Amino acid sequence: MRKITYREALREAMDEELARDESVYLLGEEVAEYNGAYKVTEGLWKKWGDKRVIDTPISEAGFIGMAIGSSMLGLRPVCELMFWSFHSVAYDQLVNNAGYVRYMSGGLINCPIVVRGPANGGTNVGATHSHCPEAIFANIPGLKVVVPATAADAKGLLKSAIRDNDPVYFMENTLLYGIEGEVPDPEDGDFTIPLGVADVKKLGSDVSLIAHGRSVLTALEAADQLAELGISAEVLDLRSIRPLDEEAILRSVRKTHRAVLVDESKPFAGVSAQIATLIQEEAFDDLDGPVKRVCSLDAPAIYSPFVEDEQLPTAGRIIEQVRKLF
Amino acid sequence: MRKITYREALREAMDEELARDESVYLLGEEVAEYNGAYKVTEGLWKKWGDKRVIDTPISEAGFIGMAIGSSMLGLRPVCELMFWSFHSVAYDQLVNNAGYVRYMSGGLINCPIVVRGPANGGTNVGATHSHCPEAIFANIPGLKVVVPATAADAKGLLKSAIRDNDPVYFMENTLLYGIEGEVPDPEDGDFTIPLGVADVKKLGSDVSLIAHGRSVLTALEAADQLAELGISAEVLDLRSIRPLDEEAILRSVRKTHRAVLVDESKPFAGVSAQIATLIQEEAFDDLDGPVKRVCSLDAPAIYSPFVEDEQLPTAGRIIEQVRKLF
Amino acid sequence: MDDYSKHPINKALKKKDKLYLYEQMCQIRRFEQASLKLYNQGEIGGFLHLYIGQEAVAVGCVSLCGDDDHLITAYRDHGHALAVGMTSNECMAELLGKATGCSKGKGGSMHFFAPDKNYWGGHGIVAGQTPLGLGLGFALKYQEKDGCALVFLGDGATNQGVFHETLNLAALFDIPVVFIIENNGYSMGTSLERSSAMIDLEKRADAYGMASHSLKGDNIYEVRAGVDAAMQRAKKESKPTLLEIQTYRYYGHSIADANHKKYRSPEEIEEYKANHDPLRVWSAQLLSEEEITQEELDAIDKKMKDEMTAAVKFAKSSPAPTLESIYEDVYSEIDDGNPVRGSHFFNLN
Amino acid sequence: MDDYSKHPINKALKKKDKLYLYEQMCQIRRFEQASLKLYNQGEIGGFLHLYIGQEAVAVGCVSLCGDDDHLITAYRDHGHALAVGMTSNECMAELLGKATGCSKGKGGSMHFFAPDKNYWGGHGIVAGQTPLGLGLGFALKYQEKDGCALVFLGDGATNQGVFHETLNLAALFDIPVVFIIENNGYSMGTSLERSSAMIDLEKRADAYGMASHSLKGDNIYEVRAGVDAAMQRAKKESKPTLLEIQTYRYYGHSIADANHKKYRSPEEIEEYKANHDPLRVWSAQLLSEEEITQEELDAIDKKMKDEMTAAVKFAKSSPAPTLESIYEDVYSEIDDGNPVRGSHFFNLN
Ligand SMILES: Cc1ncc(C[n+]2csc(CCOP(=O)(O)OP(=O)(O)O)c2C)c(N)n1
Ligand SMILES: Cc1ncc(C[n+]2csc(CCOP(=O)(O)OP(=O)(O)O)c2C)c(N)n1
Ligand SMILES: [Mg+2]
Ligand SMILES: [Mg+2]
Repeated sequence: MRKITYREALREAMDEELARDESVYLLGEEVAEYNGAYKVTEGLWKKWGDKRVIDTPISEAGFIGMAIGSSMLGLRPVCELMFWSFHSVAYDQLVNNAGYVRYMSGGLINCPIVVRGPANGGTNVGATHSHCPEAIFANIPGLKVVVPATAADAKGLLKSAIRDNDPVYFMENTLLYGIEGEVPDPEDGDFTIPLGVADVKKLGSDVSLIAHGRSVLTALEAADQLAELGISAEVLDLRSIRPLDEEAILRSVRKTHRAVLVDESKPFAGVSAQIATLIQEEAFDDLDGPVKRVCSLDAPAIYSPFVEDEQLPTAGRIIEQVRKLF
Repeated sequence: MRKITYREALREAMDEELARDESVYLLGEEVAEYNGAYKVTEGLWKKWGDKRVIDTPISEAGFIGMAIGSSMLGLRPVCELMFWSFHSVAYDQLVNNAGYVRYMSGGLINCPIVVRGPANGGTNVGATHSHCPEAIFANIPGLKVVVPATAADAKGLLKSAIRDNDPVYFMENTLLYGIEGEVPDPEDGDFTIPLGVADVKKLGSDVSLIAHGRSVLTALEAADQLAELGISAEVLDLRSIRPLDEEAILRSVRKTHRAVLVDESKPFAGVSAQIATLIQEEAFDDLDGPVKRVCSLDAPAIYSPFVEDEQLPTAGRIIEQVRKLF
Repeated sequence: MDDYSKHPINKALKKKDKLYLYEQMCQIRRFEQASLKLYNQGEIGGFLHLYIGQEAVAVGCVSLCGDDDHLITAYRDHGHALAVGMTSNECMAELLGKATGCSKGKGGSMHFFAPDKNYWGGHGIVAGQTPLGLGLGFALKYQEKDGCALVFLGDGATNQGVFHETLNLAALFDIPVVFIIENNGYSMGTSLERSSAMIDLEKRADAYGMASHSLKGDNIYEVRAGVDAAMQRAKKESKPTLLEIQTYRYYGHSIADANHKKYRSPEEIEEYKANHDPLRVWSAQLLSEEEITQEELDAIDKKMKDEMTAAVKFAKSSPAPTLESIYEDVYSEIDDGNPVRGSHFFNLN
Repeated sequence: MDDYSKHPINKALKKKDKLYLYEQMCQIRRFEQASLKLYNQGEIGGFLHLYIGQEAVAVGCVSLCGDDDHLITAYRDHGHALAVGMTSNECMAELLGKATGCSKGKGGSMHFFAPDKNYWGGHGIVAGQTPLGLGLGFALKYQEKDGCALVFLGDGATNQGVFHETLNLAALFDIPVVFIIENNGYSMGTSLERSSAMIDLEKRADAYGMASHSLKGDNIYEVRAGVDAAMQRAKKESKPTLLEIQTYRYYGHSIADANHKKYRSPEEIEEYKANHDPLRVWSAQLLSEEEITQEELDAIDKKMKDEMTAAVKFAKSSPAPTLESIYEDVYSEIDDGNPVRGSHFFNLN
């Protein structure tokens, strides 16, 4: 199959959806004339013009609120947050307006927006620019949260997100943008991946490594090293945080009887805490030991390039936790 | 011992700290001339005047940011959020500025602010006004989060929070304001309770009910009913969410071998998910069954007075979960 | 007043139109009075923010709206709701938290919605609705509709940052939108003087080169004339306008606000009631125009009182929402019966 | 220029003061050039936002500051840092992420701080520093200090809502603060015209009845004269001012911004360099004043080049932060060795 980068996969998804549905438009800081701070939207303004691809001022609350309002009248905005970290200034719009308007109106109003952009550490941009807010938004009933790890998932999930009638918060990763993966050719038909379905990225029998986003790659790296130690690790990629594929998680753990969760966000009540809680509740008797977690070390993201990588989940720390279970 | 309400206890704490330290001041919407939307600050403006008790416009990001800036120069602002729900418009200041400035400056800057106000459901004010954001802030290393359940705790913890050199987010409850409890007389000396220390509100041997805020009262109510069923429930009040008294949690669970967590916030990656994760990890072999949770039912807060109470944790649902463990 | 009565938009009004404006203001007044009574009887939860005193603003604005004009406001939303044609029944039932309420009992007083009537609510976070309203205007322009969005907010709401972002975006993108500050002089217990460095709220538009104007809100002719000009600017030039409409609320911020005679004087309230009450002003005007009689007005008032009696009865006898309904209206996918993958809700057992 | 040279605040400058201003601008220019080189060599992580072209603003402002005057800015913070007297060594070490850096390698380029020099950083979220700066002014007033706060922000930052809340609060509470918009014409790749409905940024003050003024930033005499007036207003009247200072950045938004010759013309850049370069303008002025020779200026430049060579060496040879240091500087209680109760950190094993 042809290989394209994660970045190209996202761009292709948006390009196809812009073509498919006139109500789809893109907006955000530098997404149009500048081609995107991370070049995800490169060429789309040139191709689709001012109406469909819109540069905004640095007013995240304002333009995301505008997008939400327009979606209530049937448009399908795809907002880029230059970094997901800037959710901090648009939090009210993201939660109260996008998340709750359907409920508070007794189901009268849909809010089919997508907000996308990178949410990750590892690029030495410091604490304010390294938020991984997936748990914070997945906590809100009414929102959907998706975190793709591969180019194919990025494309297939983004297309589904744009077609979804609920708000979908789509969290990418600057360190994945350049990574290539196999993605079906558009010639072979419309390629989408439904939200809410986890993906076994590697089959295994001794321990389940459950991850999302770039941590999936870290888990795969750890799985390779574990194989050398004679431990067969299964790697389950959640892909979608809410809806969550609880069945896939339990299926894997019931098979391996051990779980190590890998989660780049901070440990206190992060996604991994939710997964651990689920597993211990639903598969208590299947477990050979406690569910272990590997998260970012619990301090604000440090700048120093000499240490930041060590603050994130590493294969070494995953292996350490796995070994505690044997 | 004398009894005063939770509201009076808070007021007394602020009054005493205003007297003790000239750098302490209060600010927020309607805190001064109006005496506070929930009358917590009643009389303080009259007593302390314009300089120490300040009414602000409806600019939460602006005035909380101002408070943070002033704290860097040594003041000790106590900000009232009329509802903690309005954190949504001040999120950036609360997280990036208050939470991270110490870290990003390599420890050069302290930010001794308190932000306080009610965070609860149960008063039929709908989804936008019923946020319980304790997990969202406890997720941020650099912040402290405190949720008192009784009048004495309210007073003792608020005084400690004001003296603390780190930002402390203090979450009260409109439904507790009018509840009386025993609080030591100021004549008998300075009364403070350190952050980070949980409190056994009721001793028991068969199951640990672990809660914070008003859920502690719900847990106590359930414990009474369980006693009638012959089940001895211990009720542990976390009081402080970050720092968290992990030892007290584990001590209780190691004794009772069963835990039901009661948490008014939403279940996905809430505080209770963190506690469940901790217990299963650290006390795996002590558990007779999975850790169970009773949270708010997982939808935005409903308005209807006919159903909202049922959306919150109830004694009935606690008992149901406890019974599953026997 | 005479001036405004001669404005073409007002001259075009037929007798029945004028009576209908009276009926709508009357409906709002009587609805609010009925709800106040219910609130005091403990039948309504949470907050209740009455629109009494401000009726001419919502009614005047809505009277100008066509099929492609849309409205959005804050939590003081009953007046606009009734003005767009929502029924007293569904609104009263919502206040009581009943399943027959406009939001099925999920929104309450602050969250009335009627998208079928171009009414996008009812929003509880101060100024949070302002970018949504901008988005309505944006969508109209995008879809090449011949309409505009009316975005209501309070005087206190002008001090929320998102409102400024919204003003800049509206002017920068040439969005057909009219921002209407219903300046009733107070945000809760805080007078405009104590919350805004400058009380000329229309001046907030200057920083964005946006047209702005200040109007008196007790006079429905003036409201219609001023708002019409702004709506024309939106529709013909695709340009936003900021309007400040001076008005007053007779009751406290919400009914829980027992202080409201402390932060303002009883005389101030009485002065407005005596000289600026929008219903009085309008009925005097109608009577002075001589084509309308006091009997006609009384009959309208009677009709509205009866409507409220019926609405209260409807609301009281309506069923409460079921517990199961808590999980409805969260995700469209589930409500629409589409195939559902993964768990959308947690800790259900 | 002549006008401003006669302003008392400028006439009071001695030769050594004038040379020191040159030295500071030179220090910033050379520091930025050295850091650019290191960035291109891959020695610096994340972003690098250079101050080259804007030197006269920070240096001019700081030259007016006394013991009770405080500064805060955004992520383009190296210039202000050096101007307040932070050493090239500690700043360069911070860029390289070393333990000897001003923020111990924790903050990086965007987060330089020196509270001991009244410098409150270096903030990464656009406009997020503006209410903090207001708070500094608030504290000065509260503590009855005879100082003011200088709050720097970019032109693009004016479109963040929190800045408006801050302006209103500053005017409402009469806070001794000066807001300084360093208008370099662009926010990343977006020109002011494309992001702001009105490009007269000083007009943003009008909505709050705040004094405002626009200045040219290439001329340090003009900067000093204009900022001094605002600082006096703050100190004597306890009133805020909004200043717009026109300036320009020669490099991209950050060094990662490879596009910067697309969204603006090379001619535009060259025009500024040729006619408005703050170092050139200042050296020409100094030479024209005849008391200063080219040799003196060259000696200063040489000294600064040497300082940077030493700083790079210092930074490169400094130790990296330890892994344990990740958990330091999070909670003061722990760092201060106070009794610690409960767990502050999670999932440590
Ligand atoms: C962000 C936010 N802060 C505070 C509140 C609480 N609050 C609700 S209404 C109100 C006053 C608003 O006054 P104004 O905008 O003048 O509208 P009015 O009530 O006069 O119609 C306040 C402070 C809120 N709902 N949202
Ligand atoms: C809230 C927020 N949104 C977006 C960004 C990304 N960003 C960083 S700097 C910048 C441009 C700011 O331009 P301006 O205020 O003019 O300052 P300058 O870079 O010209 O000094 C943007 C969009 C950010 N850091 N914070
Ligand atoms: Mg008002
Ligand atoms: Mg700029």
